[in-house]
Amino acid sequence: MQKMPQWADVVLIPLISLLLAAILSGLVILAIGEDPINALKIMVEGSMGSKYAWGYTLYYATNFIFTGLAVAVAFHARMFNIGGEGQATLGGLGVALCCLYLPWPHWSLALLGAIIASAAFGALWALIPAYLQAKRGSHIVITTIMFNFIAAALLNYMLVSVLKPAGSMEPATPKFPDTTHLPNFSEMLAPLGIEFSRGAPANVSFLVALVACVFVWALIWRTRLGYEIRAFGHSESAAKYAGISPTKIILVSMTISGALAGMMALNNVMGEAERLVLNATEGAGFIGIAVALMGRSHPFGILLAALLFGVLYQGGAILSQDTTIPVQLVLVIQALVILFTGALDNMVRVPLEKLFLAINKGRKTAPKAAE
Amino acid sequence: MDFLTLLQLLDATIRLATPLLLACLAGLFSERAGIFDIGLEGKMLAAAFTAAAVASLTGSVWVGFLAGIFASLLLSALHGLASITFRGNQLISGVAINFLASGLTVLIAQSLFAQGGRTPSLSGDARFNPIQWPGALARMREIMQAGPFQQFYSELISGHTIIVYLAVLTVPASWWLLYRTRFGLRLRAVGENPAAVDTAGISVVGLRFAAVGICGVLCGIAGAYLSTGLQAGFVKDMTAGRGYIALAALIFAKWRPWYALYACLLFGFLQAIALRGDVIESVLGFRIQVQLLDVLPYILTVIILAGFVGKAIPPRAGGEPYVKER
Amino acid sequence: MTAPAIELKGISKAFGAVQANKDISIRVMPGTIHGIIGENGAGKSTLMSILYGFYRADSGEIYISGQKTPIPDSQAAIAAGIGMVFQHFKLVENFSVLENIVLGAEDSALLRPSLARARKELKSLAEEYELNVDPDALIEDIGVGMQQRVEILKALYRKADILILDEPTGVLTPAEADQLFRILGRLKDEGKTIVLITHKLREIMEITDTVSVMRRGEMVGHVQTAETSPPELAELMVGRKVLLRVEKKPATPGAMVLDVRDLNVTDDKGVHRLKGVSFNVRAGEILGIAGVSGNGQSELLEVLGGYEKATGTIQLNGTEIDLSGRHSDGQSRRARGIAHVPEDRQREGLIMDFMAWENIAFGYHHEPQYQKSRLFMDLAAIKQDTVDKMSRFDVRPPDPRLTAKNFSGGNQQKIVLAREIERNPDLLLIGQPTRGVDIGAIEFIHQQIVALRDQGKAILLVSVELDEILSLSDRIAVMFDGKIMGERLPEQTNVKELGLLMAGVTGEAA
Amino acid sequence: EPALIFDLGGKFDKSFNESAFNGATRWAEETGGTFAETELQSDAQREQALRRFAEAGNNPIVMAGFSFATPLAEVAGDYPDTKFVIIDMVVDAPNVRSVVFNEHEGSYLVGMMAAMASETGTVSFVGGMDIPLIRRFACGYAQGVLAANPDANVVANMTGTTPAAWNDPVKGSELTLAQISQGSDVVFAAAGGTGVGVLQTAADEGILSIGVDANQNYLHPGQVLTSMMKRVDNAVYEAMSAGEMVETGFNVMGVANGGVGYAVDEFNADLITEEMQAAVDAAAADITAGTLAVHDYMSDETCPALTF
Ligand SMILES: Nc1ncnc2c1ncn2[C@@H]1O[C@H](COP(=O)(O)OP(=O)(O)OP(=O)(O)O)[C@@H](O)[C@H]1O
Ligand SMILES: Nc1ncnc2c1ncn2[C@@H]1O[C@H](COP(=O)(O)OP(=O)(O)OP(=O)(O)O)[C@@H](O)[C@H]1O
Ligand SMILES: [Mg+2]
Ligand SMILES: [Mg+2]
Repeated sequence: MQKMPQWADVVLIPLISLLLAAILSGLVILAIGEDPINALKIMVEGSMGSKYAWGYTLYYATNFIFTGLAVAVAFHARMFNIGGEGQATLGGLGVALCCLYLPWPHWSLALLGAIIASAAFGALWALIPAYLQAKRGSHIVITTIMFNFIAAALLNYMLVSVLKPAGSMEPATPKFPDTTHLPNFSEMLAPLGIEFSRGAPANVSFLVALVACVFVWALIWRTRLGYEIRAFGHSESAAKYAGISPTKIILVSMTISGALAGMMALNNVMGEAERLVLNATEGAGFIGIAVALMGRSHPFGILLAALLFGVLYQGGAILSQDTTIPVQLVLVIQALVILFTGALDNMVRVPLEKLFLAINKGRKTAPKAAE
Repeated sequence: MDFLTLLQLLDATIRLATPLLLACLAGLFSERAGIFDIGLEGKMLAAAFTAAAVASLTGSVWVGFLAGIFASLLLSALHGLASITFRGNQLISGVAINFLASGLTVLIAQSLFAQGGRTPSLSGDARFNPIQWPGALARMREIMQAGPFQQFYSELISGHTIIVYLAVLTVPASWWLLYRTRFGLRLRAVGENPAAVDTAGISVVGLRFAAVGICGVLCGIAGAYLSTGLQAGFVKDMTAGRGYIALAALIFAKWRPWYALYACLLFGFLQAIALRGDVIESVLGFRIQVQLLDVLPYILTVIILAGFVGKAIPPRAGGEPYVKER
Repeated sequence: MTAPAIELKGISKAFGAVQANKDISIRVMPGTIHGIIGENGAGKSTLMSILYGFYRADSGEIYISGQKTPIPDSQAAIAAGIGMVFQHFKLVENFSVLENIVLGAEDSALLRPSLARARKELKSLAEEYELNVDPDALIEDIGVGMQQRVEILKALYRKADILILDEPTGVLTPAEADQLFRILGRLKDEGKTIVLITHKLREIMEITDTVSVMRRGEMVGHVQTAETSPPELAELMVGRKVLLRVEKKPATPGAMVLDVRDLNVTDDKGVHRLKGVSFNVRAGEILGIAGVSGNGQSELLEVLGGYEKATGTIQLNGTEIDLSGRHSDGQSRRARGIAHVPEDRQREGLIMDFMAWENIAFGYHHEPQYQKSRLFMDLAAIKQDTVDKMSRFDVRPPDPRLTAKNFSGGNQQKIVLAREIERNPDLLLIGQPTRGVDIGAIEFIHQQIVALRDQGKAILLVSVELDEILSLSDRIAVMFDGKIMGERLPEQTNVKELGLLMAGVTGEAA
Repeated sequence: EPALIFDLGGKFDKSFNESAFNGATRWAEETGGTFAETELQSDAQREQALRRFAEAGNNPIVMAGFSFATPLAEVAGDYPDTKFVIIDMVVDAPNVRSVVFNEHEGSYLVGMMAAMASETGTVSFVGGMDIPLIRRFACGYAQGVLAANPDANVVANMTGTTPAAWNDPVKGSELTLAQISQGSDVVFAAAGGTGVGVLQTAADEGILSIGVDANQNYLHPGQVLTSMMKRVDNAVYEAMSAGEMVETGFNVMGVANGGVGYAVDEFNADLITEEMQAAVDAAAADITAGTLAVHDYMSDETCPALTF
C-alpha cells in the first residue's frame, strides 16, 4: 500500500514547505519594521510587472535552470554536488578563453564553441572530486566545497595576472568581440515583430537552458545511462549486483553535472556581461541546490523552481532599490526554502503521511461498517 | 627574515588560528557525535554579528560575547531540530544555516544601525583588548629595542585577548572531556554506533543535542572573537570562509583535539604569511601568488582526503540520522 | 505461588500499515528458559524489542516480577533487570571490550574508576560463567562468537536477571551454539530468566522449558517443551501441516556446466574469505551449499555473480571466465548465461524505490529487446514483459507500476525469480531463496527451481536452512571458514552429519 | 530625482564611498530633494544597477568608482536622455561626465607633513587594491616625503589585487605592524575600508596615521596626523545640484580647484606645527600656480620616488 499518493509528494509537500518559508520570511520583514504585503507587491511588480522585469527574471532563471539541473543530475546518483559555484566559475573561464582567443565569424558558431568550452571546463572541475570520490573515497561534499574556493582563487589569479588588459584597473577580461554577442530577447523577438525591452539581459541561452531541461529529462528517464544513474542512486549494493560500475556512474554523472553548471556561463558571462569579472556566478551555484530540492530533481520541477527563484532575485533587487530592505532578504528566503524543502522535509512529510494513512483507513473501514 | 619578523608572523598566526581552532573544535564535538556540520561558517557569522551588535548597544563586550554565543546556539538548535529531531539531511541543513546567517546578519544590522550591514566600530570596553602580561612591552616600537627574550615574551606570549588564551585552553579541555569522562565516551560512541548507545539505555537524541550545543558554544566564541577581538566591529560576511577552513582543519586533524591545534596553527600560519607577501619574497627570493597561499589549506585538505598522506576516517555513523532498526 | 518474571498483556504494535504485534500476552516464570518461535516476520523481534524498551508499544502492559512496569526506553528496561542480546549486535566497533561493557553503566562522571571496576568485575564474571574475553581487545578485531559474549557480559554487568537473546545461533557454528547453551544453562541455574528467540525447532527442543509460538504478529500457542514435538510446533508456526519433502524426480546430470577450481578471496580488511574452493555443477542438477552464514557462501555467490574479485579459475561450459580483468562484472556474467538470485533481495536483487517494471529490467537493461534505439530504452516493451512475467509467476498484485517496497516479501522474491529464471540461463545461482517468504510461496518457489533443473539447467543453491538443502539438492557441499568441508548425497547423509561438517569437523574425525 | 551608486566597499566605508554619500546628503539637506541610492554585492551587478536607475527615470546617475567604466560604456548609449556621472574614471560618451582627481597632488602635501612629523625618518603607505590609481597616491606621497626630507625612507605595501582589498581591516592592521617594525612612525592609508584597520593599529601602537578621501581625523583624535581629502563629496554635490543639466565631458579636480587637499580640524590641530602648515601651504600655492609639478604615476606608469 502506498503511504501517500504521488501528487502529494511532488506537489503538496513543496507547496507547504514554500508556504512555511514565505510565512517566516514575512515575519522577518515585519521584524525589521517593513510591511510584508507591500514588499510582496513590490517584488511581484518588479519581477513580472513589465517586459523589462521579465527580461531580468528570465535572465536569472536561466542561471538557476543550469545550476539546478546540475545539482539534480548528481542527486539522482545520490551525490551532493555543492561545487556548482566552482564549476560555473570555471565554465566562465572556458567561455572567456573561447570568446577572446578564437576568431568567431558569427554568434551562432561562437555559441556552439562556448557551449563546448563551458561544459568542458565545468565538467573538468567536477571530474576531479568525482575521481577522488570514486577511486579514493574522498567525500564529494567536502572536496567540492574545497574546489569552490580553489576555483575562486584560480579565477582571481587568471583575471589579475593573465587576462586583465594592461593598464586596466579592474580584474576583468577585456570585452568579448562583437561577433560573440548573443542576441538578447529584444533582438530575438524583433524579427517576429514583437517588441521587448532592449536593456534586459535575458538572451538566447535561455533557450539553451530549455533544451538542457529536455536533455536531462530524456537522459534520466529514457536512457540506459539514466536508468543506471538512478539505480545507483537508490542502491549502490544493488547496482553492483546488476553489474553497474560505481566508478563509471560517479564519474559520468558528475561530469554531466559539472558540464551543466559550467554552461551557466553562457548566460551570465557570454550573454550578459560579455566579459569575465570576479564573482561572476553570484552564488547561483548554491541556489541550484534550492532549485533542485524544490523541483524534486525533475527537469520540469526545476524549470518552475528556477522561475520562482528568478522572480525572487529580480524582485529582491527591486525591493532593495525601492525600500530600505537590503537585497540579503533574498538570501534569507533562499535559506528558508532550502531548510524546509530539504532539511526539514520530514517535518512536513510525516504528519502528511499520517493524515493520508488515516484517510485511507477511514475509506477501508467505512464499507465494512456498512456491511 | 629577522627574529622580530618571525615573531610577528607567529604572533599573527596565533591571532588568526584562534577562530579556526575554536570552530574546528566545535566541529569536532558535533562530528564526533555523528552530526556533520558544514554550518560552522554560518554560526560563527551569526555570533560575530550578534556579539558586535550587542556590545555596541550595551557598551560591554562580555554582554556581547554571551549574546553571540546565544545566537550561535539558536542556529545549533535549528541544526539539531532538522538533523536530529526530524532526521533531515545534515548537509542540506548546514547549507541552509550558512545562507540564513549570511542574509539575516546584514538584514538585522541594516535595520538596527543603517550602516550598510555593518555595526558601528567598537572601542574601549565594547571590545576585547589585549592583555599585557607583567613586565611585557605593549608597543612594537618598544619591543623593537628589546632583547630577544623580551621580544619573544612581549610579542608572542603577552598581548593577546583573553579569547586567544581561552582557545588554547580548550584543546586540553576537549581532549580530557572526550577521552577521560563518561560524557566523552558516550559522545564518541554515539558517533560510531548510535544503536549501541540507545540499547545501553542512553538517549541518542540527548547526547547529540548536547554535542551540537557544545558546537554552538564554541562557534559562538569563535564568532564573537572575530568581531570583538580580532576586529572592532562586524562587517558583512566577515567570516570569509573560516568555517570551511576549520572543517578542512578538522579533516586534517583526523577528528582529534591535539591534531586540531596543529592543523589550525598550520592554517593560521598560512593565512598570516599570505598577509606578508614581502616576507615570502625576501625569504624565498621570488614571489608566490597570494591566491596560492589563500587556497593552500583547501588543497592540502583535498590531498589528505584523497588519502595520499594518511587516511582520514570520519566517525562511522557521521552524517546519517539515527533511525531505529532491528 | 511465585509471580512470573515477565508478563506481557495485550501488546500491540504497528509499523505504518504493518501490524507487527497484535494483542500479544505472554508469561515467563523465573528461573526458566522460554523459547519464542515463529517464521520470519512473525513479530518476535518486535515483541522483545518492546520488552527491552527499544520500541514503544502502541498499547498493552508489562509486568516484571508481578509489578506493573512501564518501559518507555531501554534505560527503564535495564533498571528493571532486563538485558537483551540483539540479532545484530549493538557494539561500538572501534572501542575496546571494556569500553563497550562500561558504556552507559559508568559509575561516575570520570571514566578511570569505572573502567577499573569493570575490569575486576569482568574477571569474576568470566570465572563464574566461563565467559572469557580479552578486555582490551577492540571489537572489530574479535570474532562474532566473542562479540556475542561481550553482549552477554554487557547484560550481566548491568545485573540483568532477565536475559533476552534474539536468534543467537544464526551466526554460530553448532559447536559454538552448544557452548552458548551451556552458558545459558548455567545462568538458569543461577536463577536467571532467559527468553530465547529462534525459528530452529531443534534448539527449542534442546534447551527450553516452555515455548510460545507466533504467527503473523499473533501469539498462537503456549506449550511446555516436554509435552510437544517438532511437527506440532511446525504446524503451529505456519498454520497448517508442513510438507517436509519437495516432490521431484531423480536428477539426470548432463555435461559439466560450472567448474570452479581453487577459488580464493581476500576482502578489503585483508581477511581471507574463500580458501581454495573447488567444486562443479552439471547440467540438470542442483548443488546445494550448506553452512552457517558468514562462512564464505556470500562471497562465493558474489564471485560467481561477477562483483567480487578472486583468484583461481572458473570454467563455464568448458571456457574460462575472466576473473581479474575489467570486463568481469555482473553484465558480462549475464551475457555468458549465468543468472543470479541474490541472498538479500532488498539490498541487491531489487531497487526498492523502483517500480516493478523497472526492476524486471534490472541487470538486463542492456538487452536488445528492451531498446528502442541506440540511446533510448523501450519502456513499453519492458512494461509488457513485466505484465507477462508477473502473471506467469503469480505476483500479487499484478501491477507493474507498483513500487517494489510495496510488495510483500514473497512477492518481491517472485519478481526476482521471474526476472532471472525467465532468462533461460545455463546456470542459476540462487541464495537463500525462501528467506522471509511464507510457506505457500516457498512451495511455489521450490517447484520453479526443480522445474528449471528438469529442463537441464545447472543450479547452485546456497541456503542456511538445512531442511531446504536436504529436500532440494541432488548433491550437497558444506562450507566452513571459507572452505568446502566435503560433499554428500542427500539420501546418504543426515542433519547430524551435515551439522558436524558445518562446525568444521570432517567426516573422518567424527 | 538623481541616483547614486556606491562601489563594493559600501556606503559606510568611512572613506571614498562615505564621502560620496556625504556629498549627496549635503545636497539633499540643502535643497530638500531626495535621491535614490544602491550598494552593490558583486561586480556582476553593476550593469543591472545602472539600467535599473535609468529605466526608473533617475537623472543624473552618479557612480562612485572606476569599476563602472566598462558597464557604463555599455549602458550609456541605450539611455541617451539620461546623464551619467562617473568618478575616478573616464568614459567617452556624449551623456557622461567623467570626474577624476589629482590624487598625487593631495598625497604630495600629506607626504610632506608625514616627513616633517616623523621622528624616525621612516614613513609608510598602505594601499588598497594594487592598481595604477592607488600607485598614483603612493607616488605622490613619496615625492612629498622626499621633498620635505630627502633622507627619509618610504615603505609602501598594497593590500591585495582584488576589490576585496578595499575591505580587509585585518590585513591592514598586519601590514601596519610590519611597517612599524621597519621603523615607520607615520602611516598613510589609501585603502578604503581597509584603512580603518590601519588607523586603529597605528593608534594602538602609538604612531601617527593619515586618513584618506573623507576627513578621518575624528576616528582617533590626536592620533591621526591629517587626512588626504579627495572631495568626492563635492563632485557628487555639484553633479546633483546641476541636476539633469549637468555638464558632460572631462572634469579634473586638483589642488587648484579644491578637489584635493588636507584636513585640519580640532582633532589634529595640536599635531600640526606652524612650520608644517607653512611648508605645505607654500607647496599648495606652487602647485596651484603651476610652478610645482607633482609627477603623476598614471601618466607613464613610473614613479621617480618609489619602486613598487
Ligand atoms: N522498524 C520497522 N519498520 C517497519 N516495519 C518493521 C520494522 N520492524 C519490523 N517491521 C515489520 O514488522 C514485522 C515483524 O518483524 P519482526 O522483526 O518482529 O519479525 P521476526 O519475527 O523477528 O522475524 P525474523 O525471524 O525475520 O527476525 C515484519 O513485517 C517487519 O517487516
Ligand atoms: N517494511 C515495510 N514497509 C512498508 N510496507 C511493508 C513493510 N513490510 C511489509 N509491508 C507491507 O505489508 C504487507 C504485508 O507484508 P508481509 O511481508 O508481512 O506479507 P505476507 O503476508 O507475509 O506476504 P508473503 O506471503 O508474500 O510474504 C505487504 O503488502 C507490504 O506492502
Ligand atoms: Mg527478528
Ligand atoms: Mg511475508
